[in-house]
Amino acid sequence: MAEFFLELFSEEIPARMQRDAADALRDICSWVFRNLSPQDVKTFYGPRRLAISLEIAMTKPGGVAESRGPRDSAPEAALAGFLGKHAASRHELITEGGYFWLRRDLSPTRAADIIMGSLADALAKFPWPKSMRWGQGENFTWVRPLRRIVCLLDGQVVPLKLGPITASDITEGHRVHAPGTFKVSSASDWEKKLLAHYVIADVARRVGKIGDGGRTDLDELGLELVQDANLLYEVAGLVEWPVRLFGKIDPEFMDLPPEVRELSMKINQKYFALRDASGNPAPTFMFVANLQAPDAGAAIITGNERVLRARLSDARHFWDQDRKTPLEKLLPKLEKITFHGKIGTQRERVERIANKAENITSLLGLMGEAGRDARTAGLLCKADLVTHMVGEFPELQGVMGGYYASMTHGKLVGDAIKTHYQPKGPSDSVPKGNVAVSVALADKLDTLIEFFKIGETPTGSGDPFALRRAALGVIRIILENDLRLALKPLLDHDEKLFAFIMDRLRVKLRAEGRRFDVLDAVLSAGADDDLVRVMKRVDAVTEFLQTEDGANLLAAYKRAANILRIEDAKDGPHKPEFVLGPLPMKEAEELRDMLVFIERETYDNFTEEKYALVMAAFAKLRTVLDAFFERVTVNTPEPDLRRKNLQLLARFQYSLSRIADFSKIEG
Amino acid sequence: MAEFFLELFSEEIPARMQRDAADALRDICSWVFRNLSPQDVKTFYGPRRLAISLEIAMTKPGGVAESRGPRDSAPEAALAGFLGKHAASRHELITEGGYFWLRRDLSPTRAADIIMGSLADALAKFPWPKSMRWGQGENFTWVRPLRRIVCLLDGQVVPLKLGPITASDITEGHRVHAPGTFKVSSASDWEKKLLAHYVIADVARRVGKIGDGGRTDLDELGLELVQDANLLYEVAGLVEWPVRLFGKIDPEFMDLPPEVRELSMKINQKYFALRDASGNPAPTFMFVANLQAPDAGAAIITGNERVLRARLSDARHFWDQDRKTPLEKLLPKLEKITFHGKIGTQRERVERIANKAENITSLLGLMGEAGRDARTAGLLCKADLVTHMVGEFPELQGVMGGYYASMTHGKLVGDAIKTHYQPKGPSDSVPKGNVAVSVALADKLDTLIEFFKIGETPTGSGDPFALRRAALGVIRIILENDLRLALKPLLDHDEKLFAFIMDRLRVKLRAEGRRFDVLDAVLSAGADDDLVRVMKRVDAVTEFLQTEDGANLLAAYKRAANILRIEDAKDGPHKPEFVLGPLPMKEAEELRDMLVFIERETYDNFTEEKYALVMAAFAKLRTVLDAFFERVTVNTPEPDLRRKNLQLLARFQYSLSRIADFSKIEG
Amino acid sequence: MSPHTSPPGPKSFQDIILTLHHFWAAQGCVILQPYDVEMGAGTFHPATTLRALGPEPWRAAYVQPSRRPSDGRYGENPNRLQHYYQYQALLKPSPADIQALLLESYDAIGIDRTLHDIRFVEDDWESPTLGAWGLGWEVWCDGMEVSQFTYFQQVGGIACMSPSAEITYGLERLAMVVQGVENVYALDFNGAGVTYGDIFRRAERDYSRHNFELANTDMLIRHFADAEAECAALVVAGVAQPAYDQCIKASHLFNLLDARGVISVAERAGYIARVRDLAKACAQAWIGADG
Amino acid sequence: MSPHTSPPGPKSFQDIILTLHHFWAAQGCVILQPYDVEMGAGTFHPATTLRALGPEPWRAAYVQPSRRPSDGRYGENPNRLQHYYQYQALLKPSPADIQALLLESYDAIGIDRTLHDIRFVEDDWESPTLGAWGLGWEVWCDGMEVSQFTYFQQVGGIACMSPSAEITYGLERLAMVVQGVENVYALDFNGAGVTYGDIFRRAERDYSRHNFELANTDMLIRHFADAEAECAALVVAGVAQPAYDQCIKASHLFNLLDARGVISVAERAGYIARVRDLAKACAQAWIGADG
Repeated sequence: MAEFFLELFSEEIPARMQRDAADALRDICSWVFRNLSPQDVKTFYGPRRLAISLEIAMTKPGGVAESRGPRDSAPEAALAGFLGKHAASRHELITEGGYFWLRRDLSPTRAADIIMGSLADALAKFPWPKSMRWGQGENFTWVRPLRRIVCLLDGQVVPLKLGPITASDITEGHRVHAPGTFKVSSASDWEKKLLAHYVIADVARRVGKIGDGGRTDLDELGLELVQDANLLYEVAGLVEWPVRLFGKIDPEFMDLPPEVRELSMKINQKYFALRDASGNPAPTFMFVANLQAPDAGAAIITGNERVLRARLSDARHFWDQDRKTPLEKLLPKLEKITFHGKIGTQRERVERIANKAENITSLLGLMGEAGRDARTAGLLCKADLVTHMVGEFPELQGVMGGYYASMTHGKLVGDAIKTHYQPKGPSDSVPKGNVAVSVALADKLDTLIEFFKIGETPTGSGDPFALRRAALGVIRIILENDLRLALKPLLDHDEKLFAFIMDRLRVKLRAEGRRFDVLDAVLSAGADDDLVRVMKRVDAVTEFLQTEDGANLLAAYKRAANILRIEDAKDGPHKPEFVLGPLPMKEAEELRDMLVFIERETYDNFTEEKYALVMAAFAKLRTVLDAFFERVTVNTPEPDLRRKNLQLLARFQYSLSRIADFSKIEG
Repeated sequence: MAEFFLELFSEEIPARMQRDAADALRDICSWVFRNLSPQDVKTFYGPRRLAISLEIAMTKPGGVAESRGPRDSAPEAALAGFLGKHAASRHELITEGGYFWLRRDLSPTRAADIIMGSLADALAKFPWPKSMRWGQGENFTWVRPLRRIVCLLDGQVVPLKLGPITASDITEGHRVHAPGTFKVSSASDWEKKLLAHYVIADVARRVGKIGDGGRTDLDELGLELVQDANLLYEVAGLVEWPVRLFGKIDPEFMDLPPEVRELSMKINQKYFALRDASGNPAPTFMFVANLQAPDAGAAIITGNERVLRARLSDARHFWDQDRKTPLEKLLPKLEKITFHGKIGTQRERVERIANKAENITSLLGLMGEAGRDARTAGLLCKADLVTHMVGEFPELQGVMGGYYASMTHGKLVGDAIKTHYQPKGPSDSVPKGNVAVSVALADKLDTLIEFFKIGETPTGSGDPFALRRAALGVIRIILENDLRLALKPLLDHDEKLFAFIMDRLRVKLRAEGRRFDVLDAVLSAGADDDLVRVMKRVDAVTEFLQTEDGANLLAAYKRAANILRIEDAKDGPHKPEFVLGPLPMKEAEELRDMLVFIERETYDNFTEEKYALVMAAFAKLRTVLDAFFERVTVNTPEPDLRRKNLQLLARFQYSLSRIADFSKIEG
Repeated sequence: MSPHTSPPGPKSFQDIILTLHHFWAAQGCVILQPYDVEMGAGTFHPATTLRALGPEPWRAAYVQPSRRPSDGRYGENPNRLQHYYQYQALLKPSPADIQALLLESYDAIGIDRTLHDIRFVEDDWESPTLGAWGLGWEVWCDGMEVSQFTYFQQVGGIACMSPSAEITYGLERLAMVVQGVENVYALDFNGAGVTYGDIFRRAERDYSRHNFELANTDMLIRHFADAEAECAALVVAGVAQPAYDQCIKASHLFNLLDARGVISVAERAGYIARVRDLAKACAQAWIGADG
Repeated sequence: MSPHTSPPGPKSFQDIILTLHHFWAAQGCVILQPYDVEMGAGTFHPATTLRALGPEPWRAAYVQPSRRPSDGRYGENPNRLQHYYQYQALLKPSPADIQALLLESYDAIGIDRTLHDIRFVEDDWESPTLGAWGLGWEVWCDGMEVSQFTYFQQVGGIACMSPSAEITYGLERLAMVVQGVENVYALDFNGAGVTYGDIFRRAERDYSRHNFELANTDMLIRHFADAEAECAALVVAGVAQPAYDQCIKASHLFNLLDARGVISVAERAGYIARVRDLAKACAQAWIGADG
C-alpha cells in the first residue's frame, strides 16, 4: 500500500460548492481505485484547493480478458472482423461450445497508469455545478481556472495532465502571508507546510477557529454568537487563515428591526450577529478576515465598519421613508403589478386573500374583531412589495409589512402579515394565532386555487410557482394549529386540487418516515376533508397496528379478505349481514356477538373522535378471532353454513372499514 | 519735442487686421496729440505687437476757456444753474454784450497727462473689427489678450493703464529664439533690440525678406514666385522672423488642375506657388517659417510637405471620384438643392439659364453649334455644386465644372462653365467668347430677374444675394465684349430692373472717376437699352466736352436754356420749329442754316453710331453760336422776332438733344 | 513630458484612474476612451462586447460612465449614484497571472495588501440583455466590493472561443476605500480642492428627477421600438457596430422605462428578450463579416 | 503606483493622452471622462458648455470622441474620419500664461519647439447651434493645424462673465506629427503593436455606410422633434443637464440628417436655429437655478 495524494489548486472556488466537490472527489477516487483496495480516505477543501489522500495498492493484479467471437461455423468475413477489432491473429483463438474465443492474459496495472489514465479522465468530467473555460480556450473546464496540481504516489510525482496543467509536487500557500511556491512530499507534509504557509487545510479546523476560536474574545466582550451553521461553513469556505474580528455597529442603527440589520449583515457581508447576556442584539458584529494584519486588523475593522454603516444607512433611509406612508396608501401601486398574466394584479389578489382570510376566521368560529383583523391583514399583506426596503431586500417581504402594519393596525395584524409567507420550507415554522393562521392559509389557498384554475399545475420536476410548497404549507398550518376545517369548500370544491393536497400529505408522511399506507387506508375508509381528523385516525390506526393486537387483527383481516376474495369469485359477493340466531359453532356466535358489541360501543366514540377507545374496542376482537379461525371451517360443504360464515367474515371487514380500509395496509 | 513711443504687446493679432490697426493707432495719436505738434509718425505692426513712435511737445500750451452764461437779465435760477454746472462762483463771472461770461485760464497740460488720460481713453475704444474680453472678465476689450504695454515719453515710462495692464519699459522678443523679457529706452532701441531678439519690427522689411529674400535661393532653383501681394502681406502678418523655405510637391499631384493645387496651397496653407523658366507650374512650393531651425528647417519642411501631401491626396481623391460621373448624371441631385425658397431648385434654375443662354447666342446672331453649346453649358453650369471637389473647395465652383465638362463636352462648354461666375468682383476679368459670354450673362440675368420678381431687391447696404454685383457683371460682360444687345427683352421688360442696372452703370462710372452726368444726359436724350451704344455716346460726348468747342457749345446750350426757361415761363413753350425764310439778323440765319446742315449731316452718322463725326459736326456750331449770342438780342421787343429767336434757340436745344440732354451736364 | 509625481497622501479620484491606465498599459492593453453612448455598464462598450468575440487576442482598458437610472437618490445618499464610473480591463485570452495582476493594480493605487483583507467572493455574472454570462468573483476589500472579475463564457449568445478575463473596478468605491471617506460626494477628485460632489451632486439631483419623475415615457417606448427596428435593419445591412449602438440605446431606454416604473413584471422579461435578440444579432454580424 | 516610464521614441497615441492628462492635472484641471452622448465636438461636453457659464472658477480637461457623420470616408482616406478624438482643456478664467502652457504641453508630448514651427493663425470660432462664439486661433505645427484655441465670449446666448480659454487638440493630427506618419490608420496606438487602424478602421467603413446610406431618416427627423420637445419640457422642470442632453442629441441627429443629404439649404438654417434655441434655454436653466 502507498499513499496517494492529489491537490487541485485553482482560483477561488465558490464556498457553497466546496463540500460537494470534496465528496465527488472521494467518489471518483473510490471508483477509479476500486481494484487497488483504497482505504483511509481523507479529503480537504477550501477557497483555492481541493485535495484528497488515501492508501492504495501500487498495482492492480493481473487476470484474463475473455472475448467471445462468432460461431465456429460463421463465414470467414465474420471471423476477420472479430480479429480486426481485437487486433488478434487467427492462432490466438480457441473454439469452445461452438464459438471462437479470444483469451488474453492481462498483466498487472500500475497505480500510476490508472492515475494518468482513468483518474485523469474522470477528473476531466468533474461534476461541478457550473464550470468554465479560460485562457487559450481549451475544451477542458473547471469551476474556476485550475492553476496547479500536486499528484504524489508514495511520495513520487505522477505527471497527471488536466487541460493545460501537468501535475508536480509544487504548491502555494497564503497569498499575502506566504507568497511564492514550495514543494511537498506527502499529505501530512502538505498539511504541515501549508500551516507554516498560513493555510489551514482542514475545513473542520477552520470552522472550529471561526465558530469558537477559543472563545476568550467573546467572553471578554460578554457576548454570544448567534449560531448559524450555514454561515459558518460558508465563511470557512472563504478563508484560508481565518482571523476573528469584531466591529461596532453604530447605535443609530440599533433601533432598526433586527431582521433588517441581520439580513444585511449576513447576506451581504457574511457577518455574524451577536447577543448580549440577556439575549438582546448586541451593537457588535463578528466577521472573519483572511489576514493576520500587523495592525491587529485595525484597518480591516475600520473598513468593514464603514461598509456596514453604508449598508445600514441605506436601510435606515428606506425604513424612515417607508414609515411615512401607511400601507393602505400603497394599494393603488399594487394595481400596476401583475401577479400573473392570466390571474391578474396583486391588487386583485389581496382582495381575494382578504375575503378568504375573513371567511376562514368565521369558519374557525371567530367573530367580529378577528375577522376584521384578518381582512385587514389580508388586504395589506402584499403592500410591502412596493416599499423601499423590500425593493432593496426582497427577502424581507412580509417581515417589513408586519412592522409597518403593526404601527397602525396593531400587533395581531402585523404578526399576521409578518408570518403569512410561512412556512417557507419544511424546516420553517408555521404561523400561530387565529388571525395569522387565517391570512397565511388564505394566501396559500388563493395561490393554489388560482393556478389550478388556469391549469398551471406542477409537472414532474417543474413547479415554477411553488404550488407544492404552498400545499404543504396549507397542510402544516392546519395540522400544527389543529384547525378543524372542511378543506374542500375552501378549495372551491376543486377535486383535483384536493387530490393534489392529499398527495402532498402522503409525500410529507413518507418524508417523515411514517406509514402513508395507513393514510390511504384511512382515506379509503370514508372521504374526509378535515385533515386534523384524518391524521387523528391515521395516528390511532398506526399506533394500534404497532400493538400485538393490532398486528393480529391485521393478519385476521387479511386472512378473511383472502378467503372472501376466493369465495366471492365463486358465488359472491357475500353481504356483510349479521347472521341472526344461533350458529353451529360457538366461536362464530362469539365473533358475531363481539362484532355487534363493538359496533355499538364504538359508534359514539368514533363520532366523538375517540379513536383510541375505538381501537381499544377492536383490540378485544383478538381472542374471538383467533378462536374463530382456529375452530371454524369457513368453507364448509354445507352451503347455508358456508354462506353464514362468509357473511360473518364480510361483516368483520365492514366493522373495521369504519376506521380504515385494512386492505390498503401493507403487512 | 520729445519722442513718444508706445508698444501694445498682445497675443497673436489676425494678420488681416494689422495694417488697419496701425493706421488707427496713427489716427488716434494724431488726434490726441493734435495740440502737441505731432510729427515724424512711424508705425509698426506684426503678429504680436502694434507700435508707434512720434515726436511731440512735452506740454500743451495753456489758454483761456470761455463759456457764455445766461443773459444778464435772466432770473437768478438760471444763473445758479450755470454756476452749478461749471462749479463756479458768482464773482468769477463778467458781463459782456448782455450775457454773463465765465472765462478761466487753462494751465499748460503735460504730455504725460494726455497720454494717461485722453490717449488711454481713446485706446480703450480702439476700433478693432472684433474684440474680446479675457481673464477675470474686466470690461476692457482688445483684439486678443493684451499682455504688455511699453509706453515711453522721452525715454521715461509713462504708466499708461489699459484694462488689466499698466505700461512699463519691458517687452519680449521671439518666443523660441529669445524667450524672456528685456527693457527698452526708445523706439530705435526697441527696434534694434527686437532685431537682436529675432523680431523684425518693420513690416516692410519682413515683406521684403519674404517676397525677395535676396533671391539667391530662387535663382538656384531656377524658379519664379507667382506674385500675390495679398498673400505676401498676410504671411508677413504671421511671422516675426520670416525664414523662406522650399518644399517639394509630389509628382503625382502635378497633373491636378493648377487651380486646385494652388487654391489648396494658398487658402489652406499660405504657401506660394512657383513657376519654372517656361512659366509652367513648378513641383516646388515656397513657404515662410517663423523659425531659424538648427536643422536648416529640415523638420519643418518635412512637416509642411506632409501636410500638403495630405491635402492634395484628398483633392486627388475628389478629382478621381468626380471624373467617374459625367455632370449630366448629377442633374437629379440638383433637384434636391433649393436655390431659394420662393424661386425653386437649382435644377429649375439651370433649365432657365440654359434657355436664356441659347436665346442670347441667337440674339448675338450665332446659330446651331454655339446655341447648343450654350444650352449645354447653361444646363451643366451648376452641376459641380454636387461634386466632391466643390463640396470641399467651394471656391472652385465653376472652375471644376469647367474641367469636368470639357472632358465630355469640349473646350467651349468647359470654358463657358469655368468662367460663368465671372466677373466675381470689380478687378476680376469677364468671360470671353460667345458661348461663355452667353452663359455668364444668362446666369446673372436669371438671378436678377428672379429676385426682382419676388421682390428681394437690395436695400441700402443690404444686398444678401449680391444683385449689385450681378448687375455690374452684366454691364461689364456686355461692354467689355462689345455685345450689341437690347437689354430690356432679356430682362423680361422689367423696368425696375433696367433702372437698377442703369444705376449700377452710373455707380461704375463714378467709381472709375468718369462723368456720370454725361450718362444721364445721354440716357435722357432718348431711352436706349443697348449698353454698348449708350457708352459710345457717352464717350463721344465726354470727349467732345473736353474740347474747347465742346465747352463752348455747352456754355451756349446753358445760355440758350437759361433764356428759354425765363421766356417760356412768360409765354412758352416755344416750339423748336425751324423759322423758314429770311431773318432780320444774318447771325440768326446762319445759326439756323448751320443747324439744318448739321441735322441733315449727322442723321446718318448718328444712326451709324459715328458719334465722333456727329460731334465734329456740332463743333462747327461754335463760331455761328458765338456770333449769334454776340449780335442778336433774343428778347427783342418785337413779339414776332422774339418768338422766332426763341424758336431758333429751342431748335438748337432740340438738335443737340439727339445726342444728349445737355441740361443734365454739370458745367 | 513633465514628470508626474504622485502627491503625498491618498490618491485623488483622477489619479487613481491615471494610475490604472499606466498599470494596464504596461500589460499591453490599449487604453481606450469611454463609449459615447449612454449605457448601464462598461461591459456594453463595444471594446468588450464585440471584441470578446472571436479568437483574436485583445487587451483593452478604459473608464466607462455607467448610467443606472433606478439607482438615483437625488444626491442624498452617500453611496448610491445613478451615474458613476467603472474602470474596465479586458484581457483576451485570460492570462494565467490575471488575479495577481489585479492585486498588483491595487498595490499601485495604494491599497496595502498586508493591512487590508482582499477576497474573491463567488459572483457568477449574467447579462440577460447581452445574452452573456461568465464566472468569477466580487473582489472585496475589507468587506467592500471594489471590483468584479469575470471569465467570459458567452457573449451575444455566442460561446467565447478564447475566454476573456474582465475586471471591472467600481471607481467611486475604490476611491472611498483609498481615501477613507464615507460619502462619495466628499471624494477628493483632483487633489487640488475639487470634490466629487462639486462636479456631480447637482447632476445626481436633476437626473434623479428626470429618471423617476420627468422622462417622457411615451417617447421612450417609441424610441425603444425605433432602436429595435433600426438595429435589425443595420444588421441586415451588415454594419455590426452601428447596429450595436442601437442595441445599447434600446437597453438604456429600457432602464429608463424601468426607473419610471411603467414596465410591469410581466413585460420586463419581454423587453429583456428583445434587447437580447438585438445583442445576438449584432454579435453574429460582427463575427460573420470579415474584420 | 508602478512608475510609468515613457518608452523611447515617439509617444504612442494613448501615451500622448496620458501625458496631456498629467500636464493639465498639474495645472489644477479636473481630468474628466468623455461625455457619454454622441456629439460633434468636445465643446458640447457639459463640462465646457455649462461650466463656461457663470463666474465660478473651473478648470477641466478631457478627451471627447467626436462624431462628424459627414466626414466619413469609408476608411479609405488617410486623414479624414467620421469619428475621432479631441482633447479639450478649459480654463476659467483664462490664465495669463495660457499660450505658454499650450506650448509647454507640446514640449511634454515631444514636439521640439526649436525644430518645429508653431504658429497661432487667426480662427474665430462660432457654434451657431450652441449660440456660442469666441476669438482665438488655429495652432499650426509645420503647417498642420494641431489645435484650436478659443477665448469664449458667449455660450448658449449668454455673455461669458468670466471668459474661459478653451484648447482643443486634434489628437490624431497631433499624433501624426509626433510619430511622423502619413496615414492615421498607421498610428501606433499603444506602443505595443496595436495600430489606430486595428481599432477603428472597420468602424470607419461601417459608420460611413450608416451615415451616408443607411440611417433611417424618417426616424431621425422624428427623434429630432422628440429631443426638441423633451428638452423644452425638462427646461421647464428646471433640470438643466438632463435637458441639455436632449440638446446634444438634437444636434447630433441634425448632423446625421445632414450627412444623409435630406436637409435642404433652406431647412438647414431652421434646424440650426432650433438647436440654438434649445442650447440657450439650457444655459438659462443652468444659470438660473442654484448650483
